[in-house]
Amino acid sequence: MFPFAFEWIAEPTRYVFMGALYAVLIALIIILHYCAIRAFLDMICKKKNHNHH
Amino acid sequence: MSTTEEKEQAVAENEQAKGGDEQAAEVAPVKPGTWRFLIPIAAFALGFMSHFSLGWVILPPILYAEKQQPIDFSHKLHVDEVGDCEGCHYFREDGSFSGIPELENCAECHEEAMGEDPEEAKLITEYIEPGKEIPWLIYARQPQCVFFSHAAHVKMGEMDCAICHGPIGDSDHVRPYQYNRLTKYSRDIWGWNIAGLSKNGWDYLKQADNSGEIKIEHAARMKMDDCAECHMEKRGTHDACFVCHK
Amino acid sequence: MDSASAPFDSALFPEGVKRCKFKWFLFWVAVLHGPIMVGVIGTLMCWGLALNVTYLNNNYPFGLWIAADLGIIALGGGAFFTGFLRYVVNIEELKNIVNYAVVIGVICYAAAQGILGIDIGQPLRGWFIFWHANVHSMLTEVAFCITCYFMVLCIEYLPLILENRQINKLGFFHGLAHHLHGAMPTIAAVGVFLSFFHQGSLGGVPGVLYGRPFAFREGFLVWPWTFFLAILSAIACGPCFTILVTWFTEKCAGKQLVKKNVIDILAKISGRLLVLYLILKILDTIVWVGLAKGVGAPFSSFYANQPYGYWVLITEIGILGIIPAMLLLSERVRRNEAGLIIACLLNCAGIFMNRWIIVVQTCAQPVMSFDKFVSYHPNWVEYATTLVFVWVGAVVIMLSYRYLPIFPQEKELNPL
Amino acid sequence: MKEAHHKADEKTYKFGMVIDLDKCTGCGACMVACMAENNLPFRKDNSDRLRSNLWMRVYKISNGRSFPDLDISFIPRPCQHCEGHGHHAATPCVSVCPATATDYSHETGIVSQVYTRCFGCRYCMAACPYHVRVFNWWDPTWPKGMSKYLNPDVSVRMRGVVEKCSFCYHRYQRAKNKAYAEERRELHEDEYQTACTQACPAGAITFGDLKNPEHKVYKLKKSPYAFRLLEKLGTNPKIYYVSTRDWVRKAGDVYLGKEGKDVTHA
Amino acid sequence: MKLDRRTFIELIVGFSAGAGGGFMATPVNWKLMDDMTIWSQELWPRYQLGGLKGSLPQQGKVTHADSVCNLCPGGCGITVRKVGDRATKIEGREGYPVNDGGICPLGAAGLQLLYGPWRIPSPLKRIGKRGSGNFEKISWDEAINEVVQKLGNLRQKGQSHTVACILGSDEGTVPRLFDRFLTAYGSPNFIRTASAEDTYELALGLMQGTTGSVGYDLERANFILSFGSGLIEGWGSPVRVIQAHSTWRSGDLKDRATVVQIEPRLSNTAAKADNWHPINPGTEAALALGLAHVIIKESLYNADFIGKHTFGFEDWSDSSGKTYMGFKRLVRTEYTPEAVAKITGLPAKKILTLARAFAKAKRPLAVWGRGKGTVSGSLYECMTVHALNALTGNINKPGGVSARPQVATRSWPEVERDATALSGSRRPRIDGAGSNRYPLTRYLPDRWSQVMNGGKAGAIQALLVHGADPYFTTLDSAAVAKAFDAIPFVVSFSTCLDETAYHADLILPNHHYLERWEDLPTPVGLQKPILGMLRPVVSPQFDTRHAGDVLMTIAKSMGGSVASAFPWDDYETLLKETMGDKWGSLEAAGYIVNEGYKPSAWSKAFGTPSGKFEFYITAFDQAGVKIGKDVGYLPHYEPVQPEGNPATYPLILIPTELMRLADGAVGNPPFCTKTLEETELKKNDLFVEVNPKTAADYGLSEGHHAMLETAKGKAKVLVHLFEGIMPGVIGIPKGLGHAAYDDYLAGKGVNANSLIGVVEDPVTGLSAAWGVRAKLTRV
Repeated sequence: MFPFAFEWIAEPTRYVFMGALYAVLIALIIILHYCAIRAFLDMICKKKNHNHH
Repeated sequence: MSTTEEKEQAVAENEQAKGGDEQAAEVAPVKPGTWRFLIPIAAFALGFMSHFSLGWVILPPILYAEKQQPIDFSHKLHVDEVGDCEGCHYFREDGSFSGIPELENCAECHEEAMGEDPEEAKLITEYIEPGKEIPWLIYARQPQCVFFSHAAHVKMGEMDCAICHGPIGDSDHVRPYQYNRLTKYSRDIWGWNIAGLSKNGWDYLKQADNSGEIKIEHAARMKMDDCAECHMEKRGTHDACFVCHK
Repeated sequence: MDSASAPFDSALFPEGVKRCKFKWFLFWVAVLHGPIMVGVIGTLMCWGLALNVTYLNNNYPFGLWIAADLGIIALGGGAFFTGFLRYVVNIEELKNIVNYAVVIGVICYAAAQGILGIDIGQPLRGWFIFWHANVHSMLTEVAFCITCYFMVLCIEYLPLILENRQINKLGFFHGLAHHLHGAMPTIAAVGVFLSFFHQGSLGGVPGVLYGRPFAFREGFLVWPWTFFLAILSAIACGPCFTILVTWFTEKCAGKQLVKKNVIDILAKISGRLLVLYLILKILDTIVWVGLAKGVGAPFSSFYANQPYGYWVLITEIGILGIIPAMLLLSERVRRNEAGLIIACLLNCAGIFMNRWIIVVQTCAQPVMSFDKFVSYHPNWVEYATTLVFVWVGAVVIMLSYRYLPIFPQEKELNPL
Repeated sequence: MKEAHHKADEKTYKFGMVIDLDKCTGCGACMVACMAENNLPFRKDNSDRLRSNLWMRVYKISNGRSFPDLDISFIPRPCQHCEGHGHHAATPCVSVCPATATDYSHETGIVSQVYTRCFGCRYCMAACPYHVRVFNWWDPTWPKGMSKYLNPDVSVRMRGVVEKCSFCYHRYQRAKNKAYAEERRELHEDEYQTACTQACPAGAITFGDLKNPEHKVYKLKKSPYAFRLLEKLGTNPKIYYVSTRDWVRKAGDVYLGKEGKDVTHA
Repeated sequence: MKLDRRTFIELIVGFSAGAGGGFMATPVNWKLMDDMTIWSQELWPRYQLGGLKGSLPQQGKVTHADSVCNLCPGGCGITVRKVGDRATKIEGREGYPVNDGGICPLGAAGLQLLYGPWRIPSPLKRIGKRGSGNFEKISWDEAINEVVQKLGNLRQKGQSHTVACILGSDEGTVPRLFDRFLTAYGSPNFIRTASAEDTYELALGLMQGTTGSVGYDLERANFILSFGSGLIEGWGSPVRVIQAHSTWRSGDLKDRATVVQIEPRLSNTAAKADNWHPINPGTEAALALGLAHVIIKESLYNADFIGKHTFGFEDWSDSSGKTYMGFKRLVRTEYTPEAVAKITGLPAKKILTLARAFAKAKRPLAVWGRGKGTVSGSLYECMTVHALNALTGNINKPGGVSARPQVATRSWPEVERDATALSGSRRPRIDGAGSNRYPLTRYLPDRWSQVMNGGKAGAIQALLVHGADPYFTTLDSAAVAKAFDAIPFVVSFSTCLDETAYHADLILPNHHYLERWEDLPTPVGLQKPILGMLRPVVSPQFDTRHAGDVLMTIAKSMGGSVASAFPWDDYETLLKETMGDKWGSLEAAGYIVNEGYKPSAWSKAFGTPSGKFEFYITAFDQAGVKIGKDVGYLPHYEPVQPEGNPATYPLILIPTELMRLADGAVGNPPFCTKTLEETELKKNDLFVEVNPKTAADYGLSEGHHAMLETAKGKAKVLVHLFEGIMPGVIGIPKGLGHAAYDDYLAGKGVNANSLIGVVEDPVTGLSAAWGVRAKLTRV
């Protein structure tokens, strides 16, 4: 599954396939974290704003 | 969603505001809310540290159980006497490896006590006289799905015993046999470093080439990827499954 | 809302909608737990006593489970395709049904994975498919994409949960839901990418078996062409399945939840895709006859053993293919509720039958001349463990409908 | 799978069998020898062939005529160890295994099965047209004391995994061990023989390196009466059969029926 | 600070996230996942490997030990592969003169009998009702005492002749010990279980005047005409015959031997034969005579042999001038192809072709012995087949048939019999063998039970059984069971819990054949004398003792002349002494083969009154056999009517014998049962083979249950439609229907012997039954 695993064989199909997989996983992780961090920041900021009122 | 979104957001903010007010009332003395975000962070840090140390420090020793060998055997003494490993750990005629000597081999010399060592006395009274095989605990025993050929490695590959087994020939005492509570496999198979990152015997040997002195502290790890790594290096192929599996 | 007559959990309901009494809700959930328990018992038997409790055997390594897996995922294809139409093609009206398509998708994909978990002989080693992946295997592709796409579906489902009236009150969750909505086109695009692959790979699962002339198809790029047929069939039937489930939900809820024009868009697209699929499927059948003959397997031999006679081919392509396609193309039929539902039913049944054929009939066809044909039918354990996901799905739908704002048009269509 | 490149001194083989169906009497000794050699489990009721675990199975086939024109022949069927060729460059079962639990060895031409890797998806079974792969539908059990005869050279398989004939690969390993101990790399023909070959009282099975002209199989496979099962599918199996009976040879290809006339053989 | 809900949630979520992250950042989670996998693969209780409980087969030093297999009369050499002290595999012994490396399925599964749960762990004494299977363990001393007391009492009461022994063989030291024991003890009742040998030995004795068993030079024959012999299905020494079959199938197509099978059913042998001629069951003799007719008519016989070395071929007259009909005239007049075609159902044209092909072949050989040769058969049928061999001059020639002696061993001192022994031995045998009625026959294994049931219930007071399972293998199981019930004391020396042991009062378990020394005389059907030696390959697994030792201990405990008949310390001493100077080579090689052995030339070969091969049996009159009619002195066709009324039982049931199904004294091991076809056994029901035409007549269909009924019993069976069986005939496999052993064998199918009764041969008294009338009805 990982390029450092001994079972990894350097062949184009494997790079394409696993590359696509990792791209998808990374995209999903980025999206989730992006949204979570934005939400977290919103929460903090809003609080501040609210408290200043 | 978007049709109702704004409205809902408004509602939510309203709710939030209410919550905030309550908070403010309760912890009024200090500037409320400015440090509040530290609560989850502190909780996170606490969780991280506790489990980090759990994983690195607390669990590893619990994972392994320990047994003592039936007899405290001195390899050094015997190597001095016999000369080399093959004297006791020999190849049979069919090319298979004898492994740990049977009682018969021990009895060849120890029919009568040769010295005054209490361990030798134990060997004679508990095993040789009643003719009971010694239940040695084998550090390097592989799982049943593995086929390992000593002939291929020692005879063809010309590898030294110490590469995999470590400098066991220099030891005066046998070390305790540690095994994984879950798998029941010897700890020597997976490697002594809990991270599984311990260096292999051949790495030590490479070092030795450079420094001129061999420093193999433990046996090599003997998991599948270690086998494959060396095979790749030496044979240029990972080899088919059936080379090592049965 | 009249607080006196409102159910006690009404605080959790979406804003401005009416839901049944909690005791009735509880009653139906309890009723569904009957068959669910049967399924759980079947599952425990499979895991505890090993797979000899099924009617699978060495001639039928694949049976109902794998056929159902392929079928469920094809039907769940409505989720990605609706998402694709909504977020990528940007058909605005579909926002009114895309939430529900996601819920159905989550259920279908969870079911597919659950069934696989029962089907494999060593479930505890199931993760080997990822860890020791053989990228040349269609099943690896399927497993990876299904898992990833299931994650995508969960991410798509997540904002719906967060929009629950009470959860949404928490600022963080509210914000998260909001931002996730913003990211939805990207997520949907990722989902579409994944879905194209695994829908196709599922078609490729039997298509690559060159030892089985019944299933084998020549390749196009790295895939047999059933890969593309499977994608096409999934997007042709997925929307119909969404329509079917929506219709059934409306019947149960006793009210309209989605406007007719939204349904009609899906039905129309479905019909056109089905026509395209059928053309290619018929072409495929013609080419396949020649292909099989080339390796010594005459067409007639495939339909020589009952119950797999010629009727299979006629039913699959004719009754469950051409007829629903014709129905769905006709606007008059689509506008007629009964007509639409019959068309959708036939369409979904056709796809399911196709999946059964490419999985089970493939195993059924003896290849060696001296091989004996044996018939297979699933036993109760297989049925129970497969259907358990229908019942669980029903519970999930009931919960989602009751507590989550799934249907944006509900309030408008059913003013209090 | 990637072609394994071996160092120059590494001898490669292509092990295969030639089974003389004229000699085969259907006695079943190969099946029993295989079961005894490879630790195959047995059950109180083994009468369901669809679920019984046989690596070597002797098929009893008939020409389908009526009394007294009926004729019967036996076809012992171990794993065919397909090589695949041309368009189908891979063994049917190997390419489909999602967890790389089975592979094709370019050193020996043997298709392996690693039981601890297999998780029991059974895709390989669907891929194999010869039904050589069997699934462990039950936990294997041995009556008390019976496990004493188990062969330590072969793993005992757990439930829920697929298994199949390995050409008694462990015997190859043992033979190599011996050769290595004698500082040899190459094996003699008689050093590595499968259990069924050795047991066959009729001497119907011949085993050896198909590409070594000095091995018996090399000559035998060239018999005008030789054929392989499902030749046309392109699986390129390594089991050759020899029969002087026409209908038996024809039965070797896909779907006998009326279309069975144009059977070809290697 | 008050812990409000929100803080609580934040703490929980934060901590969990941290915990997860922290734990993920350690190696232990990966390690645990890995370990869990291994645990799940090998150690998780549900996945534990069956009864192994984690103790997987241990490695060790691999050694090979040679011995001989005695699971059937085949006597193959075996090599047992051992790992440490465990036997792990039985393989055929390379270079052994019988089987040269080959092995049969039963032999290969022998270890399942060694380590199986059917082994008898120690001496057992019956405690429950007989046949209930309830035994208690007792010590060897108690067990032997019990036998000594019982036998001692009988002897004191002057009833020593009521003790009988049933053994599977009468050759070799252990059977001879039993025989000697009876002689010293005072009983004539040594019985050998049934086989085709019974009849063949008689036929050879009568026609050739020789003692010894039949030896076929199969390997060198090039036209093999088999009268219902399951050549490749366990007939003779199974592996040896299969290897001979391969010889016939080797070489250029045109040089290959021809095999012709005469049998009403397409057995494996018939399927592998070049020609299969289905004939009406039981008419083999008629066909043989029909072939003889053609051979004689067309002068295709060996004139040299017939002219110089035979008697009774042509008509002849005795000193008084009375003319007797010769074989030639009988055959010429009675057995024209047309007449034979009518009897056998084989067209006359085929008879002609077959006869010519047989007679013109270079080295033709006609073989006899139905199936595996486990039934005695008809004397005249055997003689007609043997006459065919004589016509082609095929006696004592390469590729022919001969009477083969045993490897000579040292004889034992004469038994000094006391008065009891003398009077006891002179009493008539219980089975009537050697009596006025059946003066020629030595043993009548199928008859003793009939005699007992026919009003002589007390005739056997004690029965010792060794190396045989008469309870299972004797025809007419119900009669055998009844006879067993009437025997007050049954002792079994069996290693496994077979049917006889199961119904015994006392079991004195012998060592398994891989645990003991024993000599094994020449396997059945072999043309050269061989002596094999069973050698202990593993140490005894249970508290068992060698039957030879046990018997000698019993004898010695009885004292007096019985004890003094056994002057040896133990069995091993006896064995060494008996083998004499051969012991050295036997111990080293494990066998002795008389390679140089050649059957005598024709001029010296025949010990008949005429000194020639006799078509006309003069020995009948000498022995006092009442023949009655003239034709009775010649090989002729004497129909053996199957038991049952044709009106009630319209069909004919014949037993079929399968290579994968042991039907002798040894129960089928699980591996062999596993190899049975789906059309032979399904769950606990066996299949009978029925021709689709017959099935249609009786409304039977494939895989459905039916009731099979004969005059002897009935059983529920499954129907298998088989185009290879003659219409009107039903085939039932032999070897199933065990009640003893254990779940791997017991309760599966029905014992064919329970459906077939005994039809006594008029001359020998042996069972000539080849089948039985039956009816098959749908259920």
